[in-house]
Amino acid sequence: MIYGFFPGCAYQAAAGYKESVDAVCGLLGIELREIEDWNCCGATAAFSRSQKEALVLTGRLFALAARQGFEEIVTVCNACYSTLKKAAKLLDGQPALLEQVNRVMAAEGLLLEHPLPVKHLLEVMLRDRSRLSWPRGECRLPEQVKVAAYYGCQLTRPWQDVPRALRPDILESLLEAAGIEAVDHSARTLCCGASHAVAYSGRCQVLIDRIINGIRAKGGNLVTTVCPLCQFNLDQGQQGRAGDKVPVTYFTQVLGLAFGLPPEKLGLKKLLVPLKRIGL
Amino acid sequence: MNKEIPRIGVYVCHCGMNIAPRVDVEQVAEFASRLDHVVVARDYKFMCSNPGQELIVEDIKAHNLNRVVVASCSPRMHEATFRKACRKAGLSPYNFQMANIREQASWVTDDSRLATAKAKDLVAAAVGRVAFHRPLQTRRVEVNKSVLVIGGGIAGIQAAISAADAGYKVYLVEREPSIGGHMAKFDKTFPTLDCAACIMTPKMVIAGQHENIELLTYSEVVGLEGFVGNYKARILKKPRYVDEDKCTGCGTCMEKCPTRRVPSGFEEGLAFRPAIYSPFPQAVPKTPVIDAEHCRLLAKNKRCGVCAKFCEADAIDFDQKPQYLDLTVGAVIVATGFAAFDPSSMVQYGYGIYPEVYTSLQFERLNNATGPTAGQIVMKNGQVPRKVAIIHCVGSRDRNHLPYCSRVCCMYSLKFAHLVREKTGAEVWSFYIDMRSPGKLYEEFYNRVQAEGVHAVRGKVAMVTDIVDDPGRGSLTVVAENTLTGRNLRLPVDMVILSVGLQPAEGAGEVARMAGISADGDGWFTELHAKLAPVNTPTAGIFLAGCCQGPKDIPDTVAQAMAAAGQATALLAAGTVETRAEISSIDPDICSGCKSCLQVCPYNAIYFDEGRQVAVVNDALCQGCGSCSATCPSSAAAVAQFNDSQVMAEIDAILA
Amino acid sequence: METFLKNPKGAHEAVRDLLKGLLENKLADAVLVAARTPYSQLPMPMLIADGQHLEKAVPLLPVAPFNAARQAEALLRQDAGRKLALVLRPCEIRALVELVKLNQCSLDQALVIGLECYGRMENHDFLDKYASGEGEPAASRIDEQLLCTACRTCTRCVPETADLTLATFAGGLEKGIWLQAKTEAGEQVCKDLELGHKDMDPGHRQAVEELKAGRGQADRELVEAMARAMASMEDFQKIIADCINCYNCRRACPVCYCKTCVFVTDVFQHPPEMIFRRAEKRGAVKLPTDTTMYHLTRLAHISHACVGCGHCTSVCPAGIPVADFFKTVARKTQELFDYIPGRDLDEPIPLLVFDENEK
Amino acid sequence: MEASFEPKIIALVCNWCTYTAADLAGTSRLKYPANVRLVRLMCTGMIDVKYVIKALLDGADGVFIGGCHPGDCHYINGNLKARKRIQGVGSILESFGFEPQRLALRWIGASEGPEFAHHMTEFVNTIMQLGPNPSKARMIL
Repeated sequence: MIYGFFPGCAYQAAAGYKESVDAVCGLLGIELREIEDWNCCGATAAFSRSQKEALVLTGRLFALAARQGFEEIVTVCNACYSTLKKAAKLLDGQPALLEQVNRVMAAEGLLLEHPLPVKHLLEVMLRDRSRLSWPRGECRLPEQVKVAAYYGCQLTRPWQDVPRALRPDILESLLEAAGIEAVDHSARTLCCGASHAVAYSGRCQVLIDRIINGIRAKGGNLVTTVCPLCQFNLDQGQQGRAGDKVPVTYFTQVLGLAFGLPPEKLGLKKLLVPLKRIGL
Repeated sequence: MNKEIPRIGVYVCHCGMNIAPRVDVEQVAEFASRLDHVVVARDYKFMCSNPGQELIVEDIKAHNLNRVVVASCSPRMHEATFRKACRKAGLSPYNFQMANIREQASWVTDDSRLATAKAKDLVAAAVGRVAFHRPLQTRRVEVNKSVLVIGGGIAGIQAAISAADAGYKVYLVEREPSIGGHMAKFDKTFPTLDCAACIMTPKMVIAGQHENIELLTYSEVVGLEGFVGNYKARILKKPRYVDEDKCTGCGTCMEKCPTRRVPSGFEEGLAFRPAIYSPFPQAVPKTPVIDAEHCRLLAKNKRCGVCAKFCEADAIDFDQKPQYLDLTVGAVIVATGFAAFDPSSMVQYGYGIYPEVYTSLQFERLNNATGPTAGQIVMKNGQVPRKVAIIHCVGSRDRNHLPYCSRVCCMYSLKFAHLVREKTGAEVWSFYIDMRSPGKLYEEFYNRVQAEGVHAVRGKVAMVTDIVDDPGRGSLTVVAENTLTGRNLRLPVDMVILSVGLQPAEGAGEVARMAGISADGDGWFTELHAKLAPVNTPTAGIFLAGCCQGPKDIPDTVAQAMAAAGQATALLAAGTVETRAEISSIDPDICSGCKSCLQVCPYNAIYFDEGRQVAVVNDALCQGCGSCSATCPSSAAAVAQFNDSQVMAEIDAILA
Repeated sequence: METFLKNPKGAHEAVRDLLKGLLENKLADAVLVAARTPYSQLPMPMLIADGQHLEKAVPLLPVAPFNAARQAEALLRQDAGRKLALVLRPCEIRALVELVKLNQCSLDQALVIGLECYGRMENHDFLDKYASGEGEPAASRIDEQLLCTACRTCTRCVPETADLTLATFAGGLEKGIWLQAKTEAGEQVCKDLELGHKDMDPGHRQAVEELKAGRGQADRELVEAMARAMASMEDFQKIIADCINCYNCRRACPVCYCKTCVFVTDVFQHPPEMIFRRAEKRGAVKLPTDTTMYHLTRLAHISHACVGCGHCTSVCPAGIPVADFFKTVARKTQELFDYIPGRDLDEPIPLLVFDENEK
Repeated sequence: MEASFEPKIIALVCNWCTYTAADLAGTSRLKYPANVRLVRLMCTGMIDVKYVIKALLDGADGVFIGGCHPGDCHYINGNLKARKRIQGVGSILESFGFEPQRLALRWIGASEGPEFAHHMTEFVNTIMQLGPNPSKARMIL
C-alpha cells in the first residue's frame, strides 16, 4: 500500500531508523512515498516564534500532500506528528487562519482546502494490518529480550487522540501482533527532556534515569521508541549512567528482529548502547 | 357568554425594591384603572404581606368585586396566598389571576420604560383573561393511607421509619438483597466519629421488624402512575431462589456453596463471596439470595444444589420466578441515593493499575471491622502502610467529569486522615483544591485533624506512578504541585486513597420518568423550590429524600428524610385531597363523538359514552394537560382556567 | 373480476339493472343513488327501497348538488339492521372514508359502488344548459371547460376503495357499462348475480391515464396561480373580501364533521367591549369579526383531510374560490404529514399520531 | 412617527419547564429583551392552533412556543403533539406570506434559565431582522 510520507529532518540521521523502516515496510508491502519538495515542519520552535509562520510551514505540507493525491500524511517522528496535528486542529477550526495561510501560499500556486489527517507509521501499521503482508511465522526475538515500549510525551499529548493518553497501549498491541509481549511499565509517556537536552543536560539526566529505572524495575532490558528525538536522547543520555544501561531501539528495529530480518539491514550497529548487552 | 358583569380589582405590588424602582408601579396601576371592568386599581409595597392581603379582602367587600388581579411575582410563588385571600372574602379563588411583573419584567429588564410597558401588557392580559374566569368546583377524594419509599439507604430507611411510626403502612423497596445502602459500608462517620454500624444497624433492624413496614428487598419499581393520594405502583420481585418465610438465616448454605470466588460488590471487589450470599453480616433481611449468574446449577446447570442439600429449613427453591406486585399508595418518597464516581477513567491516578490505589468506598471497607481485613488498615501484602496519600475531589469540580462539588469528600477525607493516623500512625498527606468544612463541628474537626499532624497540601495531584526514585521509601510516587509554596512535589507513599465524587444512582433517570419528576443537568432530581419546598417535587404526592436530590452528608440526608416523611404523612393525615380544578370537561351538546381526544389522552382519562355517542372525562384521572382541548376542533373539550375564551382574551389584551 | 353490463338503452339503464338486481336478490335492502325527484331537474341523493323507483336514478349525470358522503353518513351512523348499497363519486367515497376514521359512521352494512367520474358542472350551469332536460348529455365525457374547477383539476377521478367500480372511462357507454369488482364483497356480489367475467376493454387504462394527465396539468396550473394570488395576508383578504360568514362552506364540506362549529359557539361570541377594543386598536373593524380567523382555522383543522370535491366553492353565495385556496394549502399540509385523505381506512389521521423521533 | 421597531412577541409556554426556566432567568437576574410576553399554559400540548393564528392576525411580530424537552414532558408527551400541530399551522401560515421564522418552537427545561434568556434574545433578534408582522399595518377582516 502507498502512503504519503513526511520523513522530517531528524529521520535521515537517526540511528538505523531509516534502514529499519525501509526493511520492515519492504517486508510488509508498505510503500512510503515521500511528499515531494517537503519542508521542515517547524516543530515547537516555529510556533513559539509566530503562529502564522508555523501554520504556513505546516500548511504547505498539507497542500503539497493533497496536490500529490494523498489523503493522509504519515510521519515517524513525535515532534512532526504533534506539530502537524496541532496545525491541523487550528486550521480546521478557524477559516480565517486557513485564509491567511492560503494567501501566503498563493505565491507558490498552492491552495489548502482543509488539512489532512496525520498518522504515525505505528498507527497505520496497526490500522491496516489486515491489508498488509504480515508475516505468519513465530517471533524470532530471543526469550531473554524484554521489550519496553516508550512513547515519549508528544505522541499522545496535547493535540492527539490516542486512547488513554497517559498510559497508551497501541505500541504494545503492535508488538503483540509481532509476537512480542511487552513489559507493563509506567514510564511510557514520561518526558525525556529531549528539547532541553543541550541547554539543561543536567536536568534531563534525572528524567532519563527515571525512565530507564522505571523500565528496569519492571524487568525491561530493551527500550523501543517511535521518535528520533526520544531514541537519541535516551540512548546518549545513558552514556554517563552508572547503573545498568538499556539499549534503546526504534520500534521498526524490534519488529525487524521479530520478523527475522537480517540484523545488518536494521542499522542496529548505530545504537550507542550496544545490543550485545542483552546477547544480540 | 358573561352573564354577570365583571367587577375587577387590580393590585400592583412594589415588592419592596424588587419591582418598584424598575417598573413605574403607580403608572401601571393608573393604566389598569382605565381597563374594561376595572373598578379599583392600587399599588402597594408588599401585596403578600397581611395588610396587603387585607387590602384585597376589604376592597372585595367594599366594591363588591367579583374578579381580582395581583401584579407581583410568579404565580408559582404566591398564587396560593392570594387565592386564599379571595376565598376569605367569599370570592371564588378561581376568579383570580396573577401577572408576573417581577421575574418576567423588573428582574430581567434594564430599561425601566420597557419594563413598565411590559408590566402594563401583562396586567392588561391578566385583566382581559380574568373577566372570563368562572368559579370552579372541586371534590375531595380519599387519600390512600400508605407510602411507597423507593430506595433502602439511610434516607429511605429513615423516611420509612418516620412514616411508619406515624401509623401509616409503608412499602420500602430496595433493589439490593439487603437494605442499608452506602452507609452500611462505612466504618466511622464524621465529625463525631461514632461508628456507622452502631447507629445504622439498629435503624435497619427497626425497619425490618416494624409492623407498619413491608420490606421489599431485591425488588425494583417498574411502573408508577396515578395522582396524589392515589398512586399505583408495580414492583418487580426478582427471584431470590430462597424462601423468605422458611429461611432461618443460619448461613450454612453460604459456607457450603462450592462457588466461592465471586467478587463481592459490597466489599467493593476487595473480597470474594459465594454464589449464594447475604451481602454483609448485619444484612436485613438475613435471607440470602442465589446469584443466578454464578450459581453452578442455575448458570452452568451443573449438578450441584449443595445449598439445598444442607438447608435444614428446606428454604432453597430453584424454581422461583420473577413476581409482580401491584400496590396502591397515597404518597411516594424517592430516595434512590447516589453512585460513587468510578476513577478508572482518570488513568493518571492509576486506579485499577496499581494495587495500592483505593477508592474511598474501598477504604471504608478496609477500615470496617467486618471488612476484608477485619478493620486493619493494611496493604495487599498484609503490611501496615508508613505513608498514605489522600487525594480530594477525584472526579469532582472537574469539567471533564463532575463539574460540581461532592460536598462530602473534604470531610470524609479528613476522617480517613484521622483514622490512618490513629490506627497506623502512618504519615498522611492530604491533597485538596479547597478545604470545605461548612457544618456543625466540621471546622473543629478539621482543626483537630490538622493538630494530629496531617500534611494538607493545596494542589491537584498530577499523577500517581509506581516509578519511585528511592524504592526503599514506598511503592508509589504522588506527583503534585503545592500551590501555596509553588513547589513541585514527588512524594513517595505506600498507599493512595482517591476521594471520589458523587453522581446520581444508576437508573435514577428511569425513576424520574416513571414518577414524572425532572432532573437537573447533572441528573440530580429537582425539588419544587430550592428554598421553600426542598423535599417536594412538581408532582404532588411525590417527595425527595437524600442524595437523589443532590450530594449530602448523613445529617442532612436524615433531616431531609424526616422532612419528606413529614410531608408525606401530613398529606395522608389530611385523609382527603382536593381534586384538581383545572381539568378538562367535554360539552356533550358540542361533542361530535370523533374519539380523537381518546386517542391523544395520555392518562386514558376519557371514555366514550356509546349511548349518547359522546366522549366523557373521568375527572379523577384527568391531569388537565389539555391534549384533548387542543385536538378537539369544535372545542367541546376545554380545560378549566385554560379554555379558548380565557387564553384568547389574554392574547387579545396583550396585542390590544 | 371485470364484466360488461349490457343494455341497448345505454349505461344508465345498465346501472339501473345492476341496482335492481341487488334489491331483488336481497343483496341490499336499499340503494343510495343520485336520482331525480318527480319535480327536480337536479338529481338529489335518493334512498331507493323499491326497484320501481330506480328509473329515476341518474348517477352518471355531470352534476351533483351535494357531496353525498354526508347523506351516506346519516344512513350509516349506526347499525340500522339493513344493508345499503351506495353509488358514489370518488370524492364522495374519499370523504366517507375520512368520516369512518372519525368515528362518524361505519361501512359494515355498506356496499360501495364507485363510479369513474368525468366530473360535475356547477348546478346553475347545468340548469342553464339543460333546463328542459333536452339534449341532456349521456353518461359520457363532456367538454372539460363545462366542468367546475374542482373537477377540471381532479386527478383522483377513479374510485380507490370501492367494492365495485362502474368503469365509465372504458367507453361503450351507449351499449352498457363496464363493472369491476375490487374487493371480496364486490366479487361475491358478481357471483351472486351470476355476472360472467369479461376481459376489460384494452383501451381503458390509456383512457384513464390520458384523463389524469390532462387534469394533472390543469391542477398544477391552478395551484401555482392560486399560490401567487394569496402570497400575502393582504392578497388573501382580497380573495375572501366578500365573505359574509354564512358558513355554508363548512356545511357543504363533507369532512368538516363537527356537530357545532367552534365559530358558532361562545368562544367567538365576544363581549361587546372586546369588539370595541379592536375597533379602537385598528380604527375600525369589519363585522362580523374573525372572518380571516375562520378560514385559516378551518384550513388548520381539516386541510389535511380535504378530498377536493369543490362543494365549498359551489355553495358560496359570494363566489369565493374556497376550494381553490383549500386545494393549494392542502397540497402542502398533506405533503408535510405524508397523508392522502380517503385512500385507506387504516391510514391514521396525522395529528393523532406522534412519536419522539419525529422531526 | 416610525420610531425604532419594538417587536411584540407572544410566548406560549408550559408551566413546568419553560415558564419555570423563565422564573429562574428572573431570579438569576439574567437580562433579555423586554419584547416577550409570556402566556402561561399547563402544557404545550394544550396549545390550540387558534392561539397561534390569532396572535399573528392580531399583529404579534412573532410567536414563540416553549416546552419541555422530548421525554421530559410533565404530561408524558404533550410536547410531541404540540410539535406536530405547530408544524402543520406553520406550513399553512407560510402559504400566506408569514415567514416561518416568526413561529418558533424550542425545548427549554426547568433548570435552563440561561438557555431561556438566550433563546429570547436570539428570537427577538431574528424578528428584528424580519421587521414588523406584515399583517400588523393592514386591517384584518
